[in-house]
Parts: sequence; C-alpha cells; structure tokens
Amino acid sequence: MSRYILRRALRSLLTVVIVFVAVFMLLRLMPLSGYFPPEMIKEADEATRMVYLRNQGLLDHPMVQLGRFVGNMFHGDLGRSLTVYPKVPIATLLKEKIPVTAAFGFASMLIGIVFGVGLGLFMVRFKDKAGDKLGTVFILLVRAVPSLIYLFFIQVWISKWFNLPLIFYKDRPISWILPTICLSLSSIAYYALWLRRFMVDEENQDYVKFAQVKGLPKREVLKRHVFKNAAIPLIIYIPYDLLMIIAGSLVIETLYAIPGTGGLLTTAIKSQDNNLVQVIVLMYAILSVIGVFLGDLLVAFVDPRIKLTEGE
Amino acid sequence: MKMKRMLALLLAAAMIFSLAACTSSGTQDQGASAADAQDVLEGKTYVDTYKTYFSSSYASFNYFSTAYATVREIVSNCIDGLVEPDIYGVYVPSLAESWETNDDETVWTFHIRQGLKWVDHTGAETEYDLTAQDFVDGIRYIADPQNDAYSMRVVRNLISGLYDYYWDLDDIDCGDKTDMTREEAAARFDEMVGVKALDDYTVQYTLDSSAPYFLSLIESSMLLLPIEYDYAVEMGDDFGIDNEHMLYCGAYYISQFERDKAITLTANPHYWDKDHVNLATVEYQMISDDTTSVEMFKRGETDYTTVAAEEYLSMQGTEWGDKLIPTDHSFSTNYLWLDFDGENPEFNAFVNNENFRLALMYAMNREAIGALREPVDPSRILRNTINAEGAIFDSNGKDYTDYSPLKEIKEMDYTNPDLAKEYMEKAIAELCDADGNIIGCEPTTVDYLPVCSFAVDGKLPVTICYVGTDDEDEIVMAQLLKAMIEEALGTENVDFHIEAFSGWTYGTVADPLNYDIYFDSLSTNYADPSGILTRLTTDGAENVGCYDVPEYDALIEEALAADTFEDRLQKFAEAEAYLAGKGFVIPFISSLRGYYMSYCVPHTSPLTLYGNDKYKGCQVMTEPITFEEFQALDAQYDIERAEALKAK
Amino acid sequence: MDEKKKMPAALDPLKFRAAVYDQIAGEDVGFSNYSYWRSTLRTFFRSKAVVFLVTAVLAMIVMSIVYPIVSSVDPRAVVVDPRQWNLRPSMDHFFGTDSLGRDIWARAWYGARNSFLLGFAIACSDVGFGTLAGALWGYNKKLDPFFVELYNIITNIPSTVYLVLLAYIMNTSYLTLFFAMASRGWIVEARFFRNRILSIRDSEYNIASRCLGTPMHRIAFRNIVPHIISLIIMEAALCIPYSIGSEVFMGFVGVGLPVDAITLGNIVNQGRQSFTLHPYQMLLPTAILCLITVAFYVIGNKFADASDPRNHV
Amino acid sequence: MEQQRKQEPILSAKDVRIQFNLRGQILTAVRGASLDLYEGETLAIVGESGCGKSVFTKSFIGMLDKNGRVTGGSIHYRGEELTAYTTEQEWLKVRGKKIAMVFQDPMTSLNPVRTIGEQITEVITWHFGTEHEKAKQEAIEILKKVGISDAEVRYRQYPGEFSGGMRQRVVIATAIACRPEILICDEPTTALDVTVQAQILKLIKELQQEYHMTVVYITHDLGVVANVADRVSVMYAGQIVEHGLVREIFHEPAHPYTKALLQSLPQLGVKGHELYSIKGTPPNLFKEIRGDAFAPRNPRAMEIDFEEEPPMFQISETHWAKTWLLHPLAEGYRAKIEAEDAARKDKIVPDSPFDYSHAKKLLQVKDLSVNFKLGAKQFKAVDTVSFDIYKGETLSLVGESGSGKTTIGRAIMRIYGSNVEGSILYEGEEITGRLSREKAKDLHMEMQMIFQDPMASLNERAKVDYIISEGLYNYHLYEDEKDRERKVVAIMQEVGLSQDFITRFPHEFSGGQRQRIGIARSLVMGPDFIVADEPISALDVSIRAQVINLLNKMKKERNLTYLFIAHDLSVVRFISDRIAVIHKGRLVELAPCEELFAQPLHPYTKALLSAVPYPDPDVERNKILLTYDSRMHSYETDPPVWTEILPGHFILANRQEIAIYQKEIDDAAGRRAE
Repeated sequence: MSRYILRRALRSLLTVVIVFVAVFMLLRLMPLSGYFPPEMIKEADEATRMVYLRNQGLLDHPMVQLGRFVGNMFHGDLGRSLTVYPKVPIATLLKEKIPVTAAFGFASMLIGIVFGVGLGLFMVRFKDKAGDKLGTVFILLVRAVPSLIYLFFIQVWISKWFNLPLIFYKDRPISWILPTICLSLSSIAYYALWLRRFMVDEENQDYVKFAQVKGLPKREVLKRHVFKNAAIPLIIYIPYDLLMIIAGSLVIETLYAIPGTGGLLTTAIKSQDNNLVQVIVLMYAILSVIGVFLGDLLVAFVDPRIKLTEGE
Repeated sequence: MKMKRMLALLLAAAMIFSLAACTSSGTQDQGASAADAQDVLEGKTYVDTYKTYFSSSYASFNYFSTAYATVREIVSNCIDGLVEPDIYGVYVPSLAESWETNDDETVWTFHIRQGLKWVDHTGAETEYDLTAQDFVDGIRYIADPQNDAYSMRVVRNLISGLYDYYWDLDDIDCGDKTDMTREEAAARFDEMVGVKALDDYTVQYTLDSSAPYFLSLIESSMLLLPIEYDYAVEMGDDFGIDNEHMLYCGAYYISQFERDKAITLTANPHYWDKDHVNLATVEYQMISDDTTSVEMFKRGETDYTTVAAEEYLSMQGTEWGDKLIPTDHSFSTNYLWLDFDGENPEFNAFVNNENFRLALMYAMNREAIGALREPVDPSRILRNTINAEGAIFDSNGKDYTDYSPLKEIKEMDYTNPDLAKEYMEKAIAELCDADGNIIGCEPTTVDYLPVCSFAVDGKLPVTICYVGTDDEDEIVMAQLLKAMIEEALGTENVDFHIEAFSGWTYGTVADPLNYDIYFDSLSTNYADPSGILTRLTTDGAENVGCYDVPEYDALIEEALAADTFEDRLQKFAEAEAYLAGKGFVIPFISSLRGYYMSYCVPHTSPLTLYGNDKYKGCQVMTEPITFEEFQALDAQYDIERAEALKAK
Repeated sequence: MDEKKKMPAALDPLKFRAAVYDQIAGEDVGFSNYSYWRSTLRTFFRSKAVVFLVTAVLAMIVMSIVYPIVSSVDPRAVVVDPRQWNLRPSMDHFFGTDSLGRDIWARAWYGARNSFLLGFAIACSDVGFGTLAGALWGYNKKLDPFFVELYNIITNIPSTVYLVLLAYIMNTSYLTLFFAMASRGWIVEARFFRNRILSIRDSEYNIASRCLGTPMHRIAFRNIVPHIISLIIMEAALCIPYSIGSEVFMGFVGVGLPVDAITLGNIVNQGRQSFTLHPYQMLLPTAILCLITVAFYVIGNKFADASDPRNHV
Repeated sequence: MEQQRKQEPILSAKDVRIQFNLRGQILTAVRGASLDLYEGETLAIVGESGCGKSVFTKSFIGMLDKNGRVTGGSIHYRGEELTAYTTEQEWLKVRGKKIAMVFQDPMTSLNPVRTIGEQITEVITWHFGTEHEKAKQEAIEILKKVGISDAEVRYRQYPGEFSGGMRQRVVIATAIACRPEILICDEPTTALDVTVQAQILKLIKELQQEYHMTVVYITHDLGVVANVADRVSVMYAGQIVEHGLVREIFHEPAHPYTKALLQSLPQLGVKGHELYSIKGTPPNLFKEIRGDAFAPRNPRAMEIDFEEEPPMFQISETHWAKTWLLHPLAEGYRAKIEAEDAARKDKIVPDSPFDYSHAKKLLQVKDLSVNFKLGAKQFKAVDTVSFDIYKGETLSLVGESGSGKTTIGRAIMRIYGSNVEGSILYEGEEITGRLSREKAKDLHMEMQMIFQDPMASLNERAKVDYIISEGLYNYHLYEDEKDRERKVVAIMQEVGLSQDFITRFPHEFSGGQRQRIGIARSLVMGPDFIVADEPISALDVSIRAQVINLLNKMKKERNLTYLFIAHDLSVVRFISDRIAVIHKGRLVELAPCEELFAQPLHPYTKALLSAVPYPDPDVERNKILLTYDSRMHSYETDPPVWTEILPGHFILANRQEIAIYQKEIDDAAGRRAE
C-alpha cells in the first residue's frame, strides 16, 4: 500500500513540476509592453519603462527568473504581485480572497450534493413520468446552455422579482443567496444526471433481480442496494471538486462583484502579472493532483472490489 | 462585464467626474437668477455619507508609483498638496499657508502650516510631524529610480538637477556608471536637486524654466505631494499596499479597506480645515458593469451613476427623467494621428499634401461621430482645437482658445463633404497622372506587422490603413469614419481599411509607425498650452507621426521666449492654429461621456480642473438633484466664479 | 391431468404415415432482419422531441449556409445616419438593428454559420485525433504511461490559462480560438475512446483475427471502429455545444475573437451590454444560440441511448 | 422421494401462455405449458436454451421482464391464483417467503459492495422481523449449514473474496434463509466447474431433506437431471412435451424429441461413428406454430404432426407424452420405428483405436511456461508443461476453469508474445519468438483456432461473407473476387450452412450456426492442425452433436489434427484418441482415452471422473463422490517428475507416488488375469 502511495506521489510531483515550468515559459512569450496598463502607457516614456522592468527583474534570462522564483518559494516567500496589485505580497492576497470563494464554493457544493442527489433519486423514483421529464429539462438547460447566459438572466430578472440586492455585500446575508444558488446549479445538474444514469444502469443487474426474488420490494432494493453501487462512481470526484472550490467561478464572481479568486487568474494573465500567475497555477496544479489522488483513496476505501495494490 | 480597456477608461473617467457634479462649471444658458438658487436649496435635508462605486480593481495607494487613475482620486482626498483650488478654481492655501515666487517664476517658496501631524489608518495622530522636509523627501523618493515613480517626465525636466540625478542613479544601477557608489550618488541629492527646506516650515523649489503654471502642476501631478521618508523607508515595499501601510494628512483617511470590494473614507478629526468637511464618510463599492450602476442608483445602493447615451434616451419620461444631468466638459481631446513617414507609399504621398489633409478634415461628419457618445446634443462635445476650451485663462480672464487665429478654427464647421471632394480633386491633380497612378509610387506590400500587412498597387484609390484597439466603441467609431470618408471622397479615390488589433499598445503600434491613421487622446493637464504644444514640435515626444513643421517650431520658440503671459498665449494660439488648421493633427471631439445622476449639491467641492476631485465641502442631499435645480445653482455659480476670477 | 380436452373428432388414418422430411425448413431460424443501424435509427427517431430538434438543427444549418449566399444585406454595413441605430424588430429588420444600425437578423445567421464552422472543426479535430490517440493508447501497453502523464499535464493546466495565453500570444483570430480549444479537447476524447477500445480489444473475435494474421490496420478499421462509430457520433455532437459555450466564455473574458468577427458568442456578448435598454438585441440571437446548443446536446445523448443494443426493444 | 404420493399438487400450472413484444413483434415464449408440483419432490425441467423453461418458472413469482406478460392459462398455488397478481404487494406474499429462486451466475447474484452477512440477515429481518443480533446468529447458522467454514469471520467479508462455488453456497443460504416452501434453481451449477457442481448438487439434496422443501431444477444438462430429479418434465418450444419419473424418461422415452436428446449425448455415443444429432434449429417463436413443434426437425414425423397439435397421452400412472405416436392409429408406425432403432443400435461396432506405432509427431511442446504480470506480482498460468501431438490424432486437454488449458492453446497459437518460456516445435521447427513474415504466413495457414463462445467470437458488425474470407484477404489466397466467393460458398456448404446466409450479420444466427461459421472461417485456410478451445461447452445438447459430427467429418476428409480443449471428461471421451488432464497449470496425467477411463491413476483424475454427471439415473444414484485436495502431495523434498509409467501413459508424480501407482497397476493386471 505505501509503495503505491510513494509511486503515485512521485508521479504527481513530476506532473506539477512540468505544468509549472510549461506555464512559466509560456508567460515569457508575452510582449514586454504588455506589463504596462494600456491607458497609462503614454505617460511614461521608453526609458522610464525600461527602468521599471529592470527593477522587477523582468529583463533577466527566463531561467534566472525561474531559479529566483523557486528559490524564494522555498524560503516561504511567494513574492509580490507585479501589475494587478503592485508590490502587494501574494500571500496576503490569497489570504484575503480564498476564504470568500471557499465559503461560496463550500455552500454551493453542499447544496449541489443534497439537491443533486435528491433530484436524481426523485427522477429515478418517477422514471419516465412527469417528474423525470421535468428534471431532465432542468439538467438539459443547465448543461447545454452556456452558463453566462442563464446566470445573466437570473441576475437581471430574479433579483428584480424577489428584490434581492444586485451585488454581494459582506454584511448583508440576503445578498449571499443568489450567487450561492447560481454557483450550485451546475453541481446539482451534474449529480442528478450521473446518479440517475448509474441507478438506471445498476437496475438491470443480476443482484437486483436476486434481491427482489428474496422478497424485498423494489423501493427497498433501490434504497439498500442500488443506491450504494450508483453513488460510488460519484464519490471519486468529490475530493477533487472540494479542493478545486478555490478556483471559484469567474462568471459569477464578476457578475456579483465578489472579491474572490474567480477572476484573479484571468486578470493576472491579461495584465501579465507573472508572479501572481505562477503562484495560482502552482496552487491549482497541486490541489488538483491531490484531489485526484484522494479520490482514488476514497474509492478504494468505499468500494471493496478495488484493491490499491493492483496499481492504476 | 466585457473587460475592455475602453470600458475601464470610461468608468475611470466617470470616477473623476463623479465629483464634477459638485464642481462643474457648466456653460449652460444663464436662465434662473441668484434668487432662485437660494430657494432651490430650501427645505433640503442632508446626509453625511456619500456612496459611490469603482469598476476596475485598483492597484496600490503608493501615490508616487501608482499607475491607475482610480486610486489617484482616493489618495488626493487623503493627502493634501501645498495648495488646492477653491470651489471657483482659484488656488487657495492648503498645507502651505502662503507662498511667493520670484519675478521669472523659476523659484517658488512655500510656508508650511505649523503643528500638523501625519494621521494613521485609525485616525489617530502619529508621532510624525508634517514639516518642509516631508516635501523635500517627496522629491528625494521619486528621484530614486528604484522606487518606480511613474510619469516623471514633466516634473523631472522642470525641477533643476533632478534629471541628471535620476539618470546618474540609474546608470549606476545598470552598471554603466562605475566611478562612484550608489550611496555617494544619493548623498549628492541636496546640492544637485533644486528643492530645499530653508527651515522646518518653508520649502523652496528652483526650476530650470519659468513655470507660471506651477500651482496647477502641484494640483494635477501626484509627484509633488509630501511623504514621511523614515516611515516610507521603514515600510519599504509594503508602503501603500493597503490602508494600514500609509499615513494620511488630507481631509479623509482610509478607515476600512476590502480589496476589490469596498473602501470607506472617514473624515480626519485632526484636519486643519475640518469644519469645511461636510461628509463624515465616503463609501466605495466595486461593481462590474455600468448597467448595474444605474440599476443600483435606482435602488438607492449608490448616490451617483453615469448614464450612457442610449440609456438617457430610454429614461426620458420616466420618474428618473428629470434627474438626468449632462456631464461637464472634459479637458481630454481625441485626435486622429497621421503617419507622415510610414511604409505605405500611397498614403505617404497624399498625407504630405495639405489639400488631402483638408479633404480628410472636411469629410468627417463630426456631428455623427459626436452622436455616438452624446445622442441628445452632439455639438456639446465637438472640439476643433488641440487644447481644451475653458481650461486656460490669461490674467484678465480671457479664454486662451478665444485668441485669434485659434478662435476661427474653434468655431469652424468642418462638416462639408463637397468642399472635401474639391480638396481631394486638387490633391489628386497635384499627385497623380492622367490615368490615376500616383507619381513616384510603385506597387509594394506594406509590412505593418504585428498589426497587419497588405499590398498596394500605386494607383488610386489611396489605401488608408486605420489601426485601432479591439474595443467595441472604438471599432464602431472607426466604421463610422470609414463610411463618411468613403462617402465624401468617393470609393474610387479612397480605400479606408480598418484593422482592430487586440494587442494595441503604444509600443506595438504608435512607436514603430505601424499605422496610417490611429486615434488617441491628449489632455490639457495644467493651465498652460505648453503642456501639449511643446510635445508636438518636430522632434517633440508626442510627434509620433514624424511630420516636419519648422514654422510651427519657430512659433513655439517665440511663445516660450515671450515675456508676458498674454503674448505667450498669443504665440501659442498661432502655433496651434497652424498645426490644427493645416491638419498635421486632426482634433475632433472631447472624450466627454453622456450624462449622470447624483445626490450631490453641485458646486460645493473644490473646482479641480486638472487634478483629482476632492470631497471637502461636498454636500449630499437625501434625494437626487433635478436638472432645473442644477441649472439654477449652475447659473448662480457662474456669476460668482467670474467675480472670483477677476478678484484673483 | 385430463387428456381428453383437445382430441380432434375424426382422425384420418392416412395421416399416420411418414411425411416427407425437409432439411432446409428445419434450418429456418426466423430471419428477423434485425440490422443494428436500422434499429438504432428507429429507436432514435421514436421520440418526438428528437424529430423536432433534428429538423430544427438541420433547418438552422441550411439557413446559416444559404442565407449568407442569398441575402444582399452586409452584416458589417455600418449605417452613418444615427436614426437607423437600435431599431426595434420590424418587417425589414426581423431582429431589429444594433447600436450601429447593423441588421441583427443577418448577423445572427452569419454568426451561426461561423459558430457552426468553428464547432464542426473542433468536433472533427477533437474526435478525429481523439480516436487515433485513443486507439494507439489502448492498443499498446508501452505508450500507456506516456499518454497518462500527458493527460494529467494537459488537464492540470487550468483551461483559462491556456485560452488567455494563446489568445495573447497569437492575437485573436479564428485560428487561435480553434487551436486553443482543439489542443485541449483531443486528449480528453482520447481517454474516453481508450477505455472503450480496451474493453473490445481482448474479446475473442479480435484474437481470432490475430490468429488469421489480419494486419493491425484492418483490425482497427473492420473490428474496432464499427463498434465505436456510434460513440464517435455522440462525442462529435456533444463537442459543438461545448465549443460554442467556450466561445461565449472567452468573449466574456475579453479574449475571444476580435469584436468585428461575427460569431454568436460575440453578438450575445455585445447584446448583453445594452440589455436593459434593448433586450431584443440579446434575446433573439441568444434564442438561436440556445436552440443550437440544446439541440446538439439532446441529439448527442439520445443517440448514445439509441445506439446501445440493450435499448433495441 | 421415489414413490409418488397420490395427493393434491401444491402448485399446478395449466395451459400457461407467456408473450413478449420484442422489436414491435410478439414472441410467444410459452405456448400452453402445464405442470404439477408435489410436496417434497424434486422436479427437473429440462430443455434447450430458448425453449421457455426459465421464463415459465419466473412467471411463478412474477419476475417476468417488463415487456413480457402472462396471456393465458392459470397457476394455482395454495388456493391462490398467481396469474391474477398485478401489484407488487401481492407478489411479496409469495416471493421469498413461499417460493424462492436461485440464479445461474453466482458472480453477479450478490451485491459486490455489501457484506454477505448483511445480505442474508436482511432477508430474515424483512420476512420474520427478528431483531438484528438474533438474525445475525441465524445467518451464521445457515452459513455453516451450507458448508462455509469459519462462518463468523466470513460473515463480514464481501462477495469479491469468495470463489464461484462458495458464492453459490451463499446464494443458496440467502434463498433458504426465509424458509421457502418451493426452491426454484435456474441452472444453478452451469457456471461452475464439474467438481464444484457435484458438491452443490449434494448440498441442495441435503438441504431439501432438512427443510422439507420442494425443489424445481431448470437445466439443459441431462447428467444433472439423472443425478437429482425424482420427476422430469421435458420442454420444447414453449410446451411441456413429456413428463414422468426419471427412470421412465431415461429408459422409456416416448416423445421423439426426448429420444433424440438422449441419443445425441456424446457420453452414450460410440467412437468413430456419427452421433445421432437433431438437425436444424429450434422453431421461430414469433410465428404461430401448427401441429407438433418438433415435427420439422423429426425426420420420421408423420403428416398429422404438421397439421394437428397432439394432445397429452398417458403412458403410465406417472408418465405422459404429447405425441401422435401414442395415438392408437399410430400403433403400427411406432412399432416399425422402434424396430429400426433397435437394429441400428446393435450393428454399431466401436471403431479401432488410433495407431500410434508409425504416426509422425506434428507438434512438440517442451517445458512450456506462461506467466502473467498482475499488478506487482507474477502469476504462473502454465508451469513447465511438455507433451507431443501426432499427425491425425485428437488430443484432448481437460481441466477445470483457471487450470491454464486455454492459455496453452493460445500459447501454441503464438498469441502471448513475451511472457512465454520453453519451446514449441511445429513439424520440428521452433515457433515461439520472432518469425520471418514468410514463416508467419505459413504458420497462419497451417494452424487455426476455434473458439468457445459463439456470441463473442464473431465480429457483430461484419457480414458472414467478410468473416469467413478474412483469412483469404490477409494472404490473398484467391485469384479474383469470383474465386473467393466460390471458396466461401463451398466451405459454407461443407459446414451445412445455406448459401443465402452469406449477406447476413452474426446476430441473426443460433449458437450452433454461429459456431459452424467460426469453423468455416478456420477451415477455409486449409489448415493441418486446429486448436479447438471448448468449441461445444457453450452449446445446447442437440447442437453439440452436430458440431462434434462436423469436426469428426472434417478430420476424416482433410486428415486434420486436433488439440481439443474441454472441461467435461465424459463429452471428450467420444471424440478424443488421447486425453491429458491438467490441474493449476501442470499436466497431471496423459493417457489413451479408453485406458484413462478404465484405469485412472492420479487422484485428481479419479476425482474428476467421479464428479462428472453420467446421464443415467442408476449409474448416478450409486456413484460415490471423490474429492481431491492438492495438499495431499508432499512435493517439497521429492519434486514430481513427468514420467511414462506405461507405454503412452504419462503421470506427474514423485518416486514415492510412482511406486504406489505401479502397485495399483500390478494388482489390476492380477485381477484381470483371474
């Protein structure tokens, strides 16, 4: 078992390193003039701009910059933001932003699982009847229509009907409702869809027929046997989704002006804030690798059929 | 929200003008008399907090190195300069009780108000006193290249010795200068740079050239503000990253700061002029989209909102109809820059011909372009002069733009397609042979990479490559320009081709001359035409088009050498008329934006024409001000302002 | 057990002698001419919703191809006269005009065409490379670690980084958008096909083919591909809503196609700006966009169900 | 349960009709079947696949698929009319409590993610409401009864940790946990190995006595029927065509189908002569069937059989049959047929055994080992096996599942490239490892393989034409298109398939026909040596005979050599010249066919022979069951050697064991001498 974990950890580390270096090099391809905010570019002449770039060490050779960045990281200094929040330590940035996004993410995931599984069971219960059709339409809309569109309409219309505040206010809990619901929509659809599909697949397995023959009514069989089998494939992704909450949703955080990490990565890239991009990409890579690994452990723990020593 | 450059600029501009509501000196018709002004304000109840918003996330509070306009406005309420304008725009004492200058206005001495202390983010007085040394240290801070002081050009060329000191340090940093260590070079600051603290409470600036406009420079440029040097050195890189790493000496201090979300300014209890401060707190909320700001205004979640042109139309007749107030005029002017020395042989031939440039000027239907931003009354935002009107006044109150020959250009109505056609025919006659190929111009491929590359055949129609950003409003305007010019001059003569280049930066388009025409703006940011005009000389920093105008240069020399301010303005007016009249640069509209609604009483806070607006003195009512109330107060204000200007 | 029940009245004794034995009749196995594809299509078209959506999609595809050829309206034509701007939907402008007087009806169909082209191109590249890589990955064990590592890397780089970086480096054009999306999609499809191929690879009829000495490529095309054709079609159908969704997202992030490029994503984003003033400018193009994405999503899923032999009841 | 008590049946089904709508057509799976079940007896319903036997019994507990329903007849059980049940509540009164069912595949009958203990106690608490702790004890009790050692520990384990046999014991434990009155076993041992099957059948018999249950066996294996049944009902095309006591059915079969079934059993066949095989395939149940369903496949059917459906004729108190032969008018015709059968039977004389004296060695396998990498650890599927195959003979390789017999077959066909050790010589030349293209081509034409599962060995999405000529395409063994077509049609004729099947897809054929296509595919290449990997174990009894006859015919006409892999010794006896027995990857015994049956030496071979069910109740009833445990050998010190103890008779044993076997041979010889 531990040999498996060690091998798995090494491979994950390799992945993270490759991702880190790949993004680092890609960032170096961006034009130098991109480091300056467009509207203020005329005010500083060429020479002053060069001074600025040299101060930030952006004119050194990429490998030198990589070495310096990694060196700092090992001393626990994540460096400072370049252009998005000049000179603000990235650590404080993350400390401020992650809790906000995590709070929303966690709440929406909870709602997602509870309502998603509820909807999934409801649709299986009333298979091919009205309830099932309604659920399918909901899943259809949430997964097919681009998220920006229905989120925009929700913000414009629903906030008016229920006169909820348009944007998020830290001190007014009523303003938290709408963003959380928007955020949870896609996970509700995800869990409902897959639970229904797995339940339907498991339903015509032999052990279900045998359980019925034993004298258990269909409802009991669904509850005791089929549900656990159907839930296992869903559990694999829960650790990953849990950790990746930090990524936040760019669309929702922009529409509701939530100061989370949703748009942070994109803004950082567009204003070429190399330090900030590096730290975020590294964080995402590590978290997703751990998420996947935890997912495998969790399944091995829950599903007796899978033994870890069998390797991937 | 489409994260566009133009939208960010728009909201940034809106930020600046959100205070304009309280200060605007609209040039509307006089209408109601002073008496009405009094009864307008009868029965108004006031509130002591003001809620407004900002859009793009701002950077840091380090006012020396910050590059973002949004932050400047917040900082200018927290850090006072030596002088500030009163509600009529007349410079009144601020941190400096009094000041005097020598006769050629190259040496300025300011007497600092005594007993003031720096305040921290909780509003408590710190042990640091505000002394003259703080102003000297301000220059010391920006003089060190390591501190990345931004847009240094004007101040660096003005204060004596600063230019050499700055580049010495930089040469040492990049290893070009090795004859002394950095510490030695830094130590030479006091004897090299023209700023001295004569005693604890008097600071004297010596300038390289005469600067009658020095006070307006203090107001607009952030680089002449004081700094508590020991505190800044102690903070190091953390100076200004948030409200706790800063000291305040202005009307407000930043009491609550939530990055990307909310900022609250609270009145500074130890402020020397605190009884003129009516607002206890100013609350900023971040919002993502301009449509939401109107919605939030209607729901009372903000006390101010800009209103885009079309929105204005749709709100007519609703309960908000009478609350819409036209924004004051802006000092930033939009120009078309022409490339006199580009790769495109066809355009080069024509652009150096005055007739063609006049044809271009007359082909532009400026009303239509204006209507894009101001559908109700487009003429309000049109402008034919390079410097803005209502910005620069001579000693007896005459507006610089009223000096002839500039006055004629200002009032000229250029929308005249047939005249444009005539000039075009003349230009073609001079430049092309009988069957339409341009003399001395062979077919080649024009390489404007990374923007674009295209082939030209050396024959009519002339290929014009307009390069703009990928911002939606600018694309819309470019397409409008194309339609007008081709309609007026005829598609057989002109082929107007638009290139929306998303990677548009000064470095990729303007500097390397990768364009035939591009659209940009410059603003008059202090009370002297030289601010812009000196940069437009043949070898001026802004002469991106590389035109060659010896006559213009001569006029500028004469203006600079003029002994009185009036003939200085006269010479500048002639130079500007020459440049604009002959179409070396084609100004056409101001960057003004639509309308706004506000709960502020107009003209109650300082009239900051160039710099950033202040909340000091601003009064906020419990319900929004209506347009008639605004007009009544505005008329009254104009009368008072004229008297104040005369009395100065 | 009463056996009297069905004794026929009179029995003809003559019948009690050997009848002629017909071997072939014995072989008749009840030929039910069940063919996989006909049955798949029959199950697929049984649901009315599918029939409606398929016709709707076909109509839209035809319209988006025919309209640009037939119509004289230039979607980019800017009208100088401000009075023509922001007209409400009317007879001469079915969807009205946008902030520059351009006809939204024409733009919608030009946009639909471009979005379709982009969607199909991405679908082909994702599914095309996906199948090839999936086959390679599934077929020989040596390549497995390499592909698994590649999959981890590509999926670990957050998609926004990818899209934004590429759009900035190669400055926005159709090619950039295509390359940004296609360079990620194929590995995900490859993994999907690899799992399917693994399950087929070791079945007995493949071993039989290897015993007969059938070369690898024929095994791939005659033994493997026919079994995953229905999956390929399903994945292709699901690629299109995904690509249109990404295009809208990239437009929102400000990295999508240049503003004057006409795609449904851009039109919707532009419409969103002045939604409170002119809702129709966004609502109508959005209706088309949603119809396309929903239609392809449903078609993809329904086809997957129909192509599963278990459902051929 | 021998004697038949004259009292009311606890369950009687009368003229039951069950129909399914499949792809828009109506399939009549059961066409008026009738059945009586008496208290405490064991009834076997025997019939080929598709005859409706399991559908019929499923209707007793309302477990029909969702597209099937009972459209006629009645099922009386304890005064209740089961066909009237519609809601689940009604069925729950019967299901589990009164009538329980056991399915065929133990691997999938248990929920893999819940402990077996839970799955048993669940039934007890549900039906009897006993509280958990007590139910747990009861469950452990039952587990012990079904023969599961250290039940307390196994209680908490998951199905994944049990072997096939053990899982079937758990399934049976679950079924009887709710004390049913009737236990229906739907092919309970088909998926198990012969030795395990014998133990399960013994277990069910014991439980029946202890719990006074009535057991219904559904099977297609007449050997199992002979072993367990008191009464037998023979089912064909949705009808019970004959039912009676087991001795009556086996020794005095009345219905032509029953007779044909018994005659086509390989165990009863005479070597060298063609087995009696039922031609054609079961009728198409989509169409209405007139007359006797078996008539089209019965060469000696009467005209009446095609026109009128025969009623049930009574032969004895307990023996009924549904055939016109029993009608008085058919008296003469029946006598004539029986005379012909008798005559044919006694003139058959067994063929002479294969002459090995000057036979040439076609294939030599020397110390062959095959090991697979399963995750981290190595798994040795085949462990130093050596044997030779002579040209023209049929060597059978018999062993249980997982013994490595299929792996040897595939190793010979060079499918496992890297993990094969040892050498395989074909006509003297080494064929493991890399071969030149030319050599590989010859080998592919010389050696061919036939597969076990007819469903999986044909490419579903290719037409028969392409499937058969795939080999031809590979090496372009034809001049032009017409020549290829001619070759294909010829080979199809040879395997007994009609020409117009050429354009159809595999899923339109029955199991037997698909297997014949597989054979045609191999033979079209004109091979000399064929590895037949369990070609008949997935087929029905009547179809098996066809395939075996076909293989024999091909061997005679084309002078082929077979390596016949199977798991059922009795079936193999008819076809093979020599038999090799394999256990856990090692050959334990190899001998000429008759000698192995006459004098098995290795304890495993003996256990195998005793476990194989023989289709005759008298033989089965007084057979003693031997069990083999590999721990009985002590090979640590004295490793076993593959020695030829008698000419042509090899055995795996160490010196000590050889001495014992030698003594056994001498005693037997001595006895024979007296």
